Amino acid sequence: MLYSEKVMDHFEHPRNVGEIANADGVGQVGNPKCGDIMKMYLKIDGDVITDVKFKTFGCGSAIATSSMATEMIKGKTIGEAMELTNAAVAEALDGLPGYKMHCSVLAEEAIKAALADYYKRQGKEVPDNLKLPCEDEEHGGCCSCGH
Amino acid sequence: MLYSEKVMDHFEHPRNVGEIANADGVGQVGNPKCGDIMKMYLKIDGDVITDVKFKTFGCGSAIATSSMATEMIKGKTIGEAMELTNAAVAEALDGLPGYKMHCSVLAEEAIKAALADYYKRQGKEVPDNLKLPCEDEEHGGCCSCGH
Amino acid sequence: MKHKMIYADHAGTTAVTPKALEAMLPYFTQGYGNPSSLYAFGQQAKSDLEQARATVARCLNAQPEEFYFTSGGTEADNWALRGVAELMALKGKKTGHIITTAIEHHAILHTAQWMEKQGYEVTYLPVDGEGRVDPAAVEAAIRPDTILISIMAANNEIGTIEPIAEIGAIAKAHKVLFHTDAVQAVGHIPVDVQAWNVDLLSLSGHKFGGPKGVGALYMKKPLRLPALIQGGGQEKGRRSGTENVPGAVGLAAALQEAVDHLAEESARLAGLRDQLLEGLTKLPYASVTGSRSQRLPGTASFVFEGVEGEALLLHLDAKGICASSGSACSSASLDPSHVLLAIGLPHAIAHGSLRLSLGPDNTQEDVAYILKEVPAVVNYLREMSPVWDKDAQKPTWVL
Amino acid sequence: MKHKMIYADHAGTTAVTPKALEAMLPYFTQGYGNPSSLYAFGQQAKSDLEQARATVARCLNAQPEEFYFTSGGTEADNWALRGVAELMALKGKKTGHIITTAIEHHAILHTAQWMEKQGYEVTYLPVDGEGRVDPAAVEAAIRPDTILISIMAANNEIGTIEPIAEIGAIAKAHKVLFHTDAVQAVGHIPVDVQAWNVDLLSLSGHKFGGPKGVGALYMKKPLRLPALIQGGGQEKGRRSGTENVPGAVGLAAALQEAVDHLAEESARLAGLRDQLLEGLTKLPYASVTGSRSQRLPGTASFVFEGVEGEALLLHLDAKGICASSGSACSSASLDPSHVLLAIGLPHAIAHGSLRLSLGPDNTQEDVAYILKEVPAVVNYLREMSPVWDKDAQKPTWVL
Ligand SMILES: Cc1ncc(COP(=O)(O)O)c(C=O)c1O
Ligand SMILES: Cc1ncc(COP(=O)(O)O)c(C=O)c1O
Repeated sequence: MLYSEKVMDHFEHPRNVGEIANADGVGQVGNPKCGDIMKMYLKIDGDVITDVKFKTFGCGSAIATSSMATEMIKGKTIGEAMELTNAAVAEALDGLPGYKMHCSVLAEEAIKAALADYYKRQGKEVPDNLKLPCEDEEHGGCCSCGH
Repeated sequence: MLYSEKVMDHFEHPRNVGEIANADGVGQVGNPKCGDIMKMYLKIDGDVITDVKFKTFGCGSAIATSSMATEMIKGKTIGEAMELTNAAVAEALDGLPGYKMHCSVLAEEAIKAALADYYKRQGKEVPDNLKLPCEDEEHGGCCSCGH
Repeated sequence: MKHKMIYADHAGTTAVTPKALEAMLPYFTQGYGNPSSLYAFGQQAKSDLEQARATVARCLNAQPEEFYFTSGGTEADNWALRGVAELMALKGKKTGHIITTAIEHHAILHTAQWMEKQGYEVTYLPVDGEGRVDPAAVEAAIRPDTILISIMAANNEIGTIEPIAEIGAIAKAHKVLFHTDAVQAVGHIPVDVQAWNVDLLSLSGHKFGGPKGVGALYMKKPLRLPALIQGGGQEKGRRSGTENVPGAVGLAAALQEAVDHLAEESARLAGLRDQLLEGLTKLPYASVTGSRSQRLPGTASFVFEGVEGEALLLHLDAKGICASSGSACSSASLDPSHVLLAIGLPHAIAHGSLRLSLGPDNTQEDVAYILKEVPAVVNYLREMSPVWDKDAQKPTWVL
Repeated sequence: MKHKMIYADHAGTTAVTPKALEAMLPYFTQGYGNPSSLYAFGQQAKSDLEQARATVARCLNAQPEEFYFTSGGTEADNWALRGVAELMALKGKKTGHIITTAIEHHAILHTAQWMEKQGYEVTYLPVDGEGRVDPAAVEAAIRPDTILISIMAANNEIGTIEPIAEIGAIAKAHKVLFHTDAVQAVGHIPVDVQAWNVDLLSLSGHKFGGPKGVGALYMKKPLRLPALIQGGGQEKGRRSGTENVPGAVGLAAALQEAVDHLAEESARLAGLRDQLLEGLTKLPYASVTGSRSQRLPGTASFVFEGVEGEALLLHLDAKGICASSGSACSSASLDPSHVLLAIGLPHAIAHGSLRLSLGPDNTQEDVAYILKEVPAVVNYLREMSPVWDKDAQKPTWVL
């Protein structure tokens, strides 16, 4: 099969879909040209991510990685969330086909973008490791498909 | 099927196989290198071919054309036999595959060689139309396979 | 519980029809003789192979000697392009110009790109918004050094039928060789190589109820391309390899069957297809790709803004619907289909494509089910899409 | 009345085994999904295809990713030669030297000759009287610009097995790519790509109970030849065209079956074969062609002086025996087989060749019947041969 059972489970029954009305941090990455856009909403209480939601336009693995990533940071501290790597998300899904790994990169970046937004809203300086390689591009965010 | 029914009939039940002990003319054409040798024996009474036999080393159509050619000249005059063309032999067999037409040429030539031998034995000059294109080659006769 | 499977990807591949399978079966274990062998058992296989060739020729208004069996449409396409180039090279023209279109199957496009690396020049003609090539543009592109025009008879992604007969007339008038990739056309619309004035035509068995792994290249007499695959001299020396007799027999049986029922079956399919085209474009920001009038009878194709094709397919799969997004072959690529871009769609929209291609096994009930499920899935995905405005029912993007 | 048919041309082609057919059948009408499609129905076909690839790999001690399915042995052979040349061209070596033998199948020979026209130099190594290549001669032929050695594992006409492992070691030591056409070997003798040190190996399904029209090319990792047939990117982009799933599955099933029974079946066949070799050489001026010791288990091959092969075959056919004279493929050619000439036979004698190749369906009774009928036919034809001296029982020719 194309995807692991875990991927299919998260794709067919994605966790934490939706928006958070009064989010403390919102980040969007991806590019419609590439067929993948992820938007993350964070509710943060003190140091802890108390709630997280996402909306994703993208393929099966884009939706599954969004879902898995939200599960992995919910209830975690900001520090822990900052540490989340795309490899960890992919691993938690029992792997992704090679040409779909960019989706897991997108999930990592969406979280970082939302955290960066949180820092900004708080008037704090954005930590270096939350800066995305091509932050100032239009449509907000990186595009691994080359556009 | 590769060959017509007529070819197969003459191949499986060749007419006039054998030798004639006191033949009046004997001709052999072909070349073992090419995989085809035909030898014709003629018994001639006056102007008439009263008996004809052949021996052939060669493929299915070589044997069938030898057989058919002997049938076509048996009882005929020398003049009539001289007129026999390879096309007529092939036609009498309901045709031959293109790449086997050289076998019918061989049959025509075997008859001509036997008739030429008859003229020689009679001390007569060999008519021009009995002369084969490459008569003086070794192994007696032409080889359409290029050797 | 999962719904029974509805196979709506007939442009991707088809089941072998029972008749075609029945025709093939004896050749695996009984009439398995090698057609190149001398004994009657082999000659029988040879004669059955020739029968199959004659059937194919009859179905397309050609002569049996004009058909060469191949391993499929892809090989036929590769052979047509490379073969013409090699033929010309043998005549002293070591380079030259090829005209094709931007919407060809990759079997043509990748071969054309390869030929560019070998020094050939290739013009990739644009198409209009419906995916139609303009015959006048073909004529305008012809140069003194043009060695070949290769234009598909019908597009595999959007179902658009090209004006092949018009292009054929132009090619003939300019004495330029003309190839058509008719893999999607043969067995689905009337194909007449003489009326079309084509010199070369590719077809593939599994697109019309024949087996996979067998196709054919038509070469109009006296055109004879040098072999792409050389060896034992089968197929009159132009395509070597022990002949796939069951494959050729199955292809011929399926083609005969398709052609026998072409009129009624294409009318039936067009009726079902039109229901899909109308029904699914009732969704907002949903549109048909390809031509409305010049369209393969079984192929319905769409884009739905704000959703992504793969996600759509996977959800449809979960509901038992087999469909495709762009060409089946390109599903592993990250770029949206070159065809959808060529008809002028922005990338973002092209990602949301869906192709439903119907065949003999599809019924009115299937269509009703599809008409219920596709909107449900599109709405569900749009709900979770960050680029869809639920209230305004339109995408948030400005493209 | 005609005797029941005895098929003794297994080196030409084989029947699909019941097991292989059973394995294939579901893929025509049920599991017909396109392996490149996304939905589970297509992915199932993909996974079955990969299973088939894994089976093939296991049977030859290779990795699954090292096998690419093709349309047969001929395509695999063409691809190996042209692919290596193209790979080298991509690295800047636009010409080069190829080493092969004088007794290869035409799939190799004609491709090699074609490559000579493209500017490559080809050494056609001679063989000894048994058809064996001398590994030392291979080594001596290697030049700094040698890009490929291609030597068959076993010869199709005379059944001689070549010293592939020795040549493989030489190729490896000299860092020259080594291809073997193992179409006659796979399924018939143990084949181990690692022990043999081959970089490339061709095989064909219908030579060991699989279907016609499917084969494979092995490429040792990390070697990756550019595609010969380009398009939709199947087979990891190296061999495009919708995958022939039933074909691949049938090939794998047949190979597994052949390998499972290789030891006992090859011993049984060698026993029958040896009876033929001994029995038929009791005729005067009859001899075995090829090696006695290094010989395919099922292949018995001869020359009978003073008779011509086609006539022999046709008479045997009339008696229900299917046999071959030289390669099946070359039966329409007027020249005797290049293999028989290469082992030093004069033309005249080479014309009198006969190959009897046995398979699983052949029995002791078949062999007894053949041992009765072949001498009868040879004697009959010699009787009517102008080059046979009946009294002396020898040919009249001095060659
Ligand atoms: C238009 C077109 N050309 C060529 C092909 C290639 O055919 P095959 O996959 O049978 O080689 C296809 C289908 O895949 C096609 O739709
Ligand atoms: C040694 C050898 N190589 C290559 C081939 C070609 O295989 P195929 O006819 O299956 O393409 C054959 C058989 O015909 C063969 O015997």
